[in-house]
Amino acid sequence: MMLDVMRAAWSGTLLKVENLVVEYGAGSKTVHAVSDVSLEVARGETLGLVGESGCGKSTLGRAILQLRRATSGRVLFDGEELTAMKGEALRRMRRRAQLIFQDPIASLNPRRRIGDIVAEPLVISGVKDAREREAQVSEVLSAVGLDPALVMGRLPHEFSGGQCQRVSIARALVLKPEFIVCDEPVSALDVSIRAQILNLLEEMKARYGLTLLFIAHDLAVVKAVSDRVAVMYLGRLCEVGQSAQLFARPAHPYTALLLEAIPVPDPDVRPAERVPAGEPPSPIAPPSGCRFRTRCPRADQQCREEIPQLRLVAPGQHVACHHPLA
Amino acid sequence: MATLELAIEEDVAATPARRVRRLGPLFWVAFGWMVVVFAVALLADVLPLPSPTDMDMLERRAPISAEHWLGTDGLGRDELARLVYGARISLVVGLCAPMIGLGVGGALGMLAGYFRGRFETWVVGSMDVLLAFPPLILALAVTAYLGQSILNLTLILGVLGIPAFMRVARAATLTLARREFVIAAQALGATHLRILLRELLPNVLLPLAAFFLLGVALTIVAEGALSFLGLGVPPPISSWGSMIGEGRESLEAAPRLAFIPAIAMFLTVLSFNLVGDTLRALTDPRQGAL
Amino acid sequence: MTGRALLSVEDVAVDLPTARGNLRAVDHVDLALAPGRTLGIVGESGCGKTMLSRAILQLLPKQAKLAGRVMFDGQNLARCDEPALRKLRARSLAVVFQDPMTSLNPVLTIGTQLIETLQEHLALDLGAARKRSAELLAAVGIPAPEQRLAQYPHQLSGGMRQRVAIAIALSCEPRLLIADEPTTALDVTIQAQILDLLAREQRRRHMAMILITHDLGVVAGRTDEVAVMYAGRVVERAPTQALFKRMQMPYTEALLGAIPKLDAAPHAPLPAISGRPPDPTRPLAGCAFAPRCRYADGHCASAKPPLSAAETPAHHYACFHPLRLAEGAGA
Amino acid sequence: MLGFVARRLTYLVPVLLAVSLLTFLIASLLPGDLAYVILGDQATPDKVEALRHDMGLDQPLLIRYVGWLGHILQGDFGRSFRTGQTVLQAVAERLPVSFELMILAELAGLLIGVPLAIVCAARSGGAFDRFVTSSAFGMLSVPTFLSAILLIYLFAVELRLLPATGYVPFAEDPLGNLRFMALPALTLGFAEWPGIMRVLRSDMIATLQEDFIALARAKGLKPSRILFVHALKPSSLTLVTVTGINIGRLMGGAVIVESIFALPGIGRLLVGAIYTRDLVILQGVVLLVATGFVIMNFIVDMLYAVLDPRIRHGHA
Repeated sequence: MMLDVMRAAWSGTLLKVENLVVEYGAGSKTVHAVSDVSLEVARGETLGLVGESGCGKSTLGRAILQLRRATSGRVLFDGEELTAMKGEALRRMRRRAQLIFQDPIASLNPRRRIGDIVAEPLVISGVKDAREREAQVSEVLSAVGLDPALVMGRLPHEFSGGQCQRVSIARALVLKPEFIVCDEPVSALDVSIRAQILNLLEEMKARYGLTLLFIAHDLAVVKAVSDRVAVMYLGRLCEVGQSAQLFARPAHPYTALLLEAIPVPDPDVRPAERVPAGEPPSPIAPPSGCRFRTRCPRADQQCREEIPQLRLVAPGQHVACHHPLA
Repeated sequence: MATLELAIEEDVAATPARRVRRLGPLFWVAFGWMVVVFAVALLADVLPLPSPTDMDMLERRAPISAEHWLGTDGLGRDELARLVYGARISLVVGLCAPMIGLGVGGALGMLAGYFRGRFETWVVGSMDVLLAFPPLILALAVTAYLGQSILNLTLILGVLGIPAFMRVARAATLTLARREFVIAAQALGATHLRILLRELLPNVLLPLAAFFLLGVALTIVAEGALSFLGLGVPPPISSWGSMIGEGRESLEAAPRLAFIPAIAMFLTVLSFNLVGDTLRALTDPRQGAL
Repeated sequence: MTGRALLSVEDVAVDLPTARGNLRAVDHVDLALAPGRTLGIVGESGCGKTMLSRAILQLLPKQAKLAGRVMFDGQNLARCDEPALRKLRARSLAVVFQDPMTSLNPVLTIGTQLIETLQEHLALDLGAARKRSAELLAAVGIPAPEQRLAQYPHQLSGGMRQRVAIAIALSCEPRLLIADEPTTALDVTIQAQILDLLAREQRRRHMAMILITHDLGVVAGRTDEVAVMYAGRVVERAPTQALFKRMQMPYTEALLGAIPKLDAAPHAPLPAISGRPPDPTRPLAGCAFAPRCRYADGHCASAKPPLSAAETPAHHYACFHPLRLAEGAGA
Repeated sequence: MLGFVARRLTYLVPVLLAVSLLTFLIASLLPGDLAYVILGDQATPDKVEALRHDMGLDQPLLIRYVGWLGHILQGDFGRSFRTGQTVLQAVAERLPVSFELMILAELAGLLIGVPLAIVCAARSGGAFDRFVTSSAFGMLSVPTFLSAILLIYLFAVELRLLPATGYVPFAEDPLGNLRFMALPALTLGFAEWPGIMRVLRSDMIATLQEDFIALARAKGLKPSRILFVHALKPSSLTLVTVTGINIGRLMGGAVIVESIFALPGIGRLLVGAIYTRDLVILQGVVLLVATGFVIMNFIVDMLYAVLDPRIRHGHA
């Protein structure tokens, strides 16, 4: 009994997104970037968020951190409603939730030294003592595998992409946040560097007890780090499930298509002979009903008329499809 | 642990890859000329020069002599003294007016590029209105009403420079504000003021500084043009523009009276252009300096 | 092999002068490709694979220096003058670049860009060229091809733009198509479509094809042979099956190992290669991979391993300590 | 495309209103009352007051502005109190001169600048490119009034080939007209070509490094087609914008050049109005010039859209 209570507290929900909608104007038209997305992230878990470019996954990540204001819906972080917060309160909350970007070089100010960049979060959060700041910066730089003495006085352009990404991770970690949104953190990196950074993220997660939202377009990368995976298509969630299960038995035709399309580095695995044609429609005028129906071999009249809702198809696996795969 | 091994393996190159950019001898010649003009203008009162406004009707258009190193002008005034004091006007107006543009235009541009929205529309719109007036014509019109004085001239030329500085600052801010390090600062809870001053300003300042030097060159030319037409600094104060204008009357008798200040002006403008352009090239994001 | 090769690259080196010194982008590379075959060139960014393809196409930047021979159908392309090259281009040698957004001219219509190629090489009149353009667009899977001719590149999606680029490349029935990272800028579902399209057209037209990519997964199922490049050199070259089954070069092994596998358990640490590729302006005396290689010893740091033959036919590698056959596959 | 034109047109209205307001404010708020100017030496406070009342100068600013704008919208820009000529008459008389001057100057600038830019871009880094680029840089630092007196000195004083000052209308004596126009147009053209050359050259060099140029070469197209069709069109976008901005500089330059060469154009009208403190003419001319400039820029914007289909279709 006691154990159960403790486990419940430990595995309690850290982040809860409820019916989040993000829309913004582009000229005279409206982009439906995120439409009615609900999800939960438990404390200590990594949720992978997968989708093709333009599906709204980055917008969702930024809307969670209130870097882009939602049109409607709520974001609850540790029980507090971020979407209702403003000014100083929001700024204080931000220290607990951080962000890592895709482009490691663009995410560092080219005219500031690495030491200043990593110390900036401490300055903003009011750590006045310069020596204490330096101690913390040294600690976190060592943690991400950089030699503080060698690195702190240099400018970002003196480093490679992989090293810059380490600096970004150090900056995100220096305030000891609970939650980090990783927005395609490895897609700009080469294969050999990518593996280093993925391993580092896993290590840091264990060391600092982090909860991660890991956004990527590469299913294999997402699987390598995630406990659960959410698949997004054109602003809506298609499928959410335990990663091993979701990859073994995808229930949504889109998840299946994504899996099939991944090139496998094995000459005996012949690539799928015929990948269905078609491309994602524009988020300015998404299709009615199920948004995937224009490319789905199983689509019928119902898919045209009714928006499918996420429902449980197997333990721990939700799918938004009228005709899920067996 | 794999990561710790990396700290040794993937260390940074032993010597930082400093961008060694050769500025070239021309840059330094131009810079040297700028220093000379500055020095002469600053020390004009100390230098052993005759008064630039004392007329000597007996010695009109006197040739070059030991007494008058560059001769005298149509009213018998010492050409060298007028040239040196003219440098003062060129520099005072040329430096002060772009300061106004830099301060006001730079701030407006950064704010517009960072906050976007209605504020940006207003700023850009009002700059468009200001730009609708051909600059020299507006300057002429305003001096006609305000009256000729160095202060008025500086103010007008300064205001006319605002739109250009606004454009440079706004363009730089727009591209920077979309960069992820600015979003990272927002995610850290940095205030707008902090982002503007600590993240954006250091990056916007260099292109603005380079443009400032080009602005100095443009202002010297504009002041020269107004004075040339007799609508710039009020006589008898000497300015290179008015000296060229006066020299034009005696182009056949003593072309030197027009050409000496012309050469001084050309060299100064060229120097500012050259130094500014070199700096601009260094800070051009296309060259990968950012 | 060389006797019936359509393309053979012989001892090609490309040097680029940069502000930081001379950059050896391609370091004495030998390759051969028979008609109708597909060669994959794999490497990480900066390994020289794109410069190699530009050297084959004779499209190097003006300041680059090219050494060695590029033999195409018995002709040394490096010695050809501009008019001779122009005759060969499009009809014999065609190319598809990485990003269709930048490789199509934004201010010309798709029709113009297709028709000009056809008119330049095939002496078609405007009507015939237009008709043929529409057929080509249909062949690469573009719906409503007639209407597309009047459209500009920005009016199409990324995948459609890449299809247009392929249609242009195929327009004069080339004998060799070089696809330089043709799917890197595209999404994974579109990537599969484009790779399929390329494979289909390659078979149908019996073209030779060079597929350049950073993704071992892309070459695995779609090429006959693979060359792996590192720091400007080809470090391993083999028929595709042999390469994946019996790889000899530790770099190839490490590259394959670093890719996350779909069938691996979640949170399994990846076998990462430490360090990063060497600075190409400061060439190393020994094997360029030695500083990152777990098998390296003093010899590797002082001498460059030559490209030597393995036990399996047509398999070459450049390493003093090749992986033992038993270990090769299971990295 | 129509939507684009409409959007730009609706933007013109507030800009033009603001331009008129600014012109009015400059003329009204700054010291130097019209009544004093008209009365000159005979100004006594009583007389000034009476005249101010007659002219409506004692009314609130806003009412005066609305009244003034109302007159302008009916085509009444006012009348010079010195010559009795209306502003429109004065401008109409001089406009052809300025217009001819500006067109000839821009033509001279383009004829020198564009071919040089293309040759330099095609052979960038070569000796010719370096020579032309540095001369252009030097020319940029020569103010208009400087090259004007240089040209006068050379062609009129030393060589005595062309007249330094004077004007005959084109209709009366076409050849004579061009002889009088040659030096002024060359002066302005000299100021124009370096800008044109630099902008087009650097854009062309950038364009020539684009992937689509590499593809055009890989397609085996003729170098001339690559240069003129594939490279020139996308590179000329900035040039068009710069030409638009240049119109303003050209108008300013025309003021100086017309004064130096004694051409009876708008510029001289303006300078004359300033010397004689003819504020009505001044105000009217400034407003007309600014309006013309705004409309010119609008036309340039449209031209930009014609050249760049991405703008036309509302992208970017």
